[in-house]
Amino acid sequence: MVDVKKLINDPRTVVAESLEGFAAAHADLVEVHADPAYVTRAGGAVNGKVGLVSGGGSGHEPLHGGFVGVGMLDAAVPGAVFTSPTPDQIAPALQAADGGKGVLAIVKNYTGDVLNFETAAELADAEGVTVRTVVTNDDVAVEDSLYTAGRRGVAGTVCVEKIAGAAAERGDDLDAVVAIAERVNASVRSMGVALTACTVPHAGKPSFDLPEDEIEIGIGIHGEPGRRRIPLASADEITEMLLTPVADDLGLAGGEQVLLFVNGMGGTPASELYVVYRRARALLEARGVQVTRSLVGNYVTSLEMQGASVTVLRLDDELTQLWDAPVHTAALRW
Amino acid sequence: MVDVKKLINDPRTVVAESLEGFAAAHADLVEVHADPAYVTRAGGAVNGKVGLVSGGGSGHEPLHGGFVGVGMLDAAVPGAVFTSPTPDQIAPALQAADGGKGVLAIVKNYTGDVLNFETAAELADAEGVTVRTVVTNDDVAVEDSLYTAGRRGVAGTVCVEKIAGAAAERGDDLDAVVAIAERVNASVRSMGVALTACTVPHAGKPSFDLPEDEIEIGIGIHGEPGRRRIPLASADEITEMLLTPVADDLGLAGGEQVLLFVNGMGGTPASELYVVYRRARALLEARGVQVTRSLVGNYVTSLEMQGASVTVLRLDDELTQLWDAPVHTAALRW
Amino acid sequence: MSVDVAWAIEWVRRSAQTVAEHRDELVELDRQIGDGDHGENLDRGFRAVVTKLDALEEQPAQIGDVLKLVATTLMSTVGGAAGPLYGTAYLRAAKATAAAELDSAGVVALIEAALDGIVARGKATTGEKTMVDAWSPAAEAAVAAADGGGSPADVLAAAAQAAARGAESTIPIAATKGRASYLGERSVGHLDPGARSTQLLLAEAAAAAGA
Amino acid sequence: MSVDVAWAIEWVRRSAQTVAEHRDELVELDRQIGDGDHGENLDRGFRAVVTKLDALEEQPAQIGDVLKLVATTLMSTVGGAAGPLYGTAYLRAAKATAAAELDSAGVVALIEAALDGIVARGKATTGEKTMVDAWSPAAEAAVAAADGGGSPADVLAAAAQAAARGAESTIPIAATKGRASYLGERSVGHLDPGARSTQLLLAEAAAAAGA
Ligand SMILES: Nc1ncnc2c1ncn2[C@@H]1O[C@H](COP(=O)(O)OP(=O)(O)O)[C@@H](O)[C@H]1O
Ligand SMILES: Nc1ncnc2c1ncn2[C@@H]1O[C@H](COP(=O)(O)OP(=O)(O)O)[C@@H](O)[C@H]1O
Ligand SMILES: [Mg+2]
Ligand SMILES: [Mg+2]
Ligand SMILES: [Mg+2]
Ligand SMILES: [Mg+2]
Repeated sequence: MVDVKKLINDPRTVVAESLEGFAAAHADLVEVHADPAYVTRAGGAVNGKVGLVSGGGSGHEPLHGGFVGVGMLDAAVPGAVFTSPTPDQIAPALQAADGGKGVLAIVKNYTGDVLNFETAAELADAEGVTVRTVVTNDDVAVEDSLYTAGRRGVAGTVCVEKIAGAAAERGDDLDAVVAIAERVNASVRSMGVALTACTVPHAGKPSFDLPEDEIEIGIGIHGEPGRRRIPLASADEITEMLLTPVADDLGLAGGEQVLLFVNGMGGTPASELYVVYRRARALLEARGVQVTRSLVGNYVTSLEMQGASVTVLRLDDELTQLWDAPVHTAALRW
Repeated sequence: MVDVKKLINDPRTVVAESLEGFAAAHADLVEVHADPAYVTRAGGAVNGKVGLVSGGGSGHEPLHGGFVGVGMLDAAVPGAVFTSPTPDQIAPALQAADGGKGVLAIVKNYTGDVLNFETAAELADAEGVTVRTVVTNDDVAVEDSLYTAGRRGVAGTVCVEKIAGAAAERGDDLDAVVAIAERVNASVRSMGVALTACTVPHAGKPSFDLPEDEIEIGIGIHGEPGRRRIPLASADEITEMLLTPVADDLGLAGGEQVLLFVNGMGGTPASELYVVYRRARALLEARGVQVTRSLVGNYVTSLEMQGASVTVLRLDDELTQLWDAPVHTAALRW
Repeated sequence: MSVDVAWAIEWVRRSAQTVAEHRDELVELDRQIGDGDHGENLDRGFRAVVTKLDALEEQPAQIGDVLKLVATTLMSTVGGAAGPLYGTAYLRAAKATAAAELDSAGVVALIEAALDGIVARGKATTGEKTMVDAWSPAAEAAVAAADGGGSPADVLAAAAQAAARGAESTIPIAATKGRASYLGERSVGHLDPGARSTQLLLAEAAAAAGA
Repeated sequence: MSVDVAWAIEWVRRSAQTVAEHRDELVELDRQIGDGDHGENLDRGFRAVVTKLDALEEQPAQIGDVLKLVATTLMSTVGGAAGPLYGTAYLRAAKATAAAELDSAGVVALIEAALDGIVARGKATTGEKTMVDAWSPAAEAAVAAADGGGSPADVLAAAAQAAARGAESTIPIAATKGRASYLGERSVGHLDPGARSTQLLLAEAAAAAGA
């Protein structure tokens, strides 16, 4: 059944089998429900706490299942690879996350995710669960215009999940958690680059064809091609192409404090992510911006794609505090 | 200067630049010394505690710098990519790690690492630092015989560093820390597979040539070819080829407790590591072995190589307690 | 052949067949300007539909029953954008076809309801390089054929032909909806996968009616 | 040309040159049965040696002074297995050459000391597919040439030729020391990179002496 060079048994079972492994490895943190597939905290919903649910296509691990746990998500819903999950998976996850104070659904802005979560929210609502939705759209590679489906939700989603999760944990009500999530989303921007495509198991070949000496700037996280293809450049040059639109779009001014998040797309060595981080930080500092929090690693991936994205979140005291608040999930812990 | 498709500026500066980024991103945890390059805990040596130092070629990140911090290493020494560091780097790191109770050097068994650490230990000794060395050699792909340089040290090294680090932190003296490190090394075995080679920046081409439908079983972590090349197989089959020799060599019996560690080589998606974990766990359970602790992720990598290794550590109450003891490093934290 | 429950079942089985046959083509089209899952997702969905159809104890009484089964199954198995879009299309079509057999006006109602469902969910109009570019001319052609006195099978045939032309028409368009819109001008020159799958499905609707 | 301090400096400069020229070849040989860094590491090391040589205020008085500079620089810049092995080789050779000029016996002593250093560190004997397979016959040939009344240059030439044959002899061997030993039988059929670099270095020793 394996005709694609991956550590899998069968493209049709890879998501389910991976979830089984995830469940067994992290039984202290999560429970994984099969058919329909969704992940909840080991203890289930926390009574009296606003629930947080996110989801989307698989292939972006650790997003979202890796962020289920104290201080972050209550449930995550994995679809097929790069395919948003279906309402019959999402709705029970929303219900399972409800501790009586309503549920915030954090949805990355893609037509499929938005539509499926929309339907699921209706279904959950019919079961008496109050659902509010925040759609993340931090990717500055895509203009938010009449001519697009709007900016995509990418790595900045981790910031929304972490900080809204902390707000829910400290006891904020649904309105307040929604407000925080929206504030984070409004304060975070990202942009990514691909050096290689990734191969979706069921497709069996790379998601796009890229010559040895070219790279894609402005990629999404589903193996789509980027906004433009350019000749291979140095890490410093590439980082500048990513950081500049991010910082400009945020309108960062000297003296501001930010979180700098360099995210690997799955197949890039950590050492290279730090080379990108080094340059991104220098560019921010050259603008007089202070990097007070950092995150470097593979958090929102595209299978084994080589590449990275740069995310900047404008911080204030409250967001910093919520970022620092304890978190205990498979992928993020402090 | 970039003619290889990587997020780097120049093969000759990549290690230094990556360390700069690492230092800036984790200034709360580590201090990075340049020329000679080595990493220490932010606060320096801990008075009255046995110091722990490890090192080796770069390209295995987060090993070893990512394990510097409370509960694990006091210093790490990164060489050029896949090249063991030199004595003039190692010696000052040994000195910097000495809190007056001596230093344990954890060295992966490779001729280069062993020789360079040997010389460095002599140099440090001349400066009044007591150095003891434990050489890790957990790789069952290589026979420990007259016909090899002995088994290699691979992912099991993380277990040695974590557990010996916890022993040092609780106040064990040098003899005791050495004894624990040796016990862990004697109780841990690993074996790895590569689906693709990796490309060392200065070499500019893949470390070995592997057809689309073949994989290498029994690889090391320096991009060397493995013990044998076989046709592509399913994840379950491959996992069995890795787990069986590991479990056999340990002589695991029913009722025993183990830590199961599935390590990514750098370019394999987390989802696939969990597919491997699932099967490895099932095989252990079929032998009546209880998996009581787990670790899944990229910890001992070979740049962007696609592949994984399976490590099993036989646990007892003390080792379990030391594994569970708090750790606060860039790559491992609880 | 009349457009009745047997026709509906035949349409669904043929749909599953054509989607399976064109799975790789649809994956490839989506790989060009999207994320390469359209063929896989529809194939998974229609396989599930056939499984459910096979498990039915007795033949449904109305065409709408068959289409509702398609709708709910696609909704819960396809995912992505196409899942809710096709799901809603079949759901609305089901509501419009609570009958054992359709005349020409009934066929028109089916197609228009499907189109309305897609537009209601996806908010796209023609010219945005989506499946609407196939469904919309199909609905128009269906109306014209019915107005011209065509049989139910004629109406389906007209719709299928218009859908085919509509699908082709997406090639020169720069997408402004869906995932392909992220590519901007780079989406020009490619056939929209959802329009192509629409064309395939409507072709089988006509074929099932013997047209 | 006599084997004196100027010769030693010339040898070192030529060594740096040949290592740079053969960098890619040595990387490729090491890629086959090792980790592909031997050429890069030696190149980095000998560049550093030349930089130090250039920075010297006055010419060293003894051959041993030059070789000691090589030893310490290689030790602190090469890393890997080759760093300590070559480092120790040059260090021992330096100790054996505390003289401004070497006669034939002195050249023999230099080569034997280097070999002893490598063996002391690496614990390999001949036939294990390492640089010892080049150094060992080189030392033997040097002894024979000196015994036969050869000049210092003759001794170096004999050593260089033997090293070349020794390097070749590693091809059919299955490695039992160093990184290549992990490959077992798969290392058969490949030239050992360390033996090859030894061959290159000794060839320059001879060339520097005009042989
Ligand atoms: N807003 C929309 N309205 C109508 N159709 C759309 C819309 N967005 C996307 N589509 C259709 O969906 C198709 C893509 O489906 P699919 O690949 O299954 O979903 P996804 O984009 O989530 O991967 C596109 O080819 C297009 O025809
Ligand atoms: N034990 C040993 N004794 C002598 N020479 C050795 C030994 N181990 C390795 N070598 C030599 O070192 C060479 C490899 O050097 P290099 O590639 O720089 O080191 P590494 O194996 O650490 O990458 C081998 O080709 C071999 O000639
Ligand atoms: Mg999709
Ligand atoms: Mg090496
Ligand atoms: Mg798609
Ligand atoms: Mg080497």
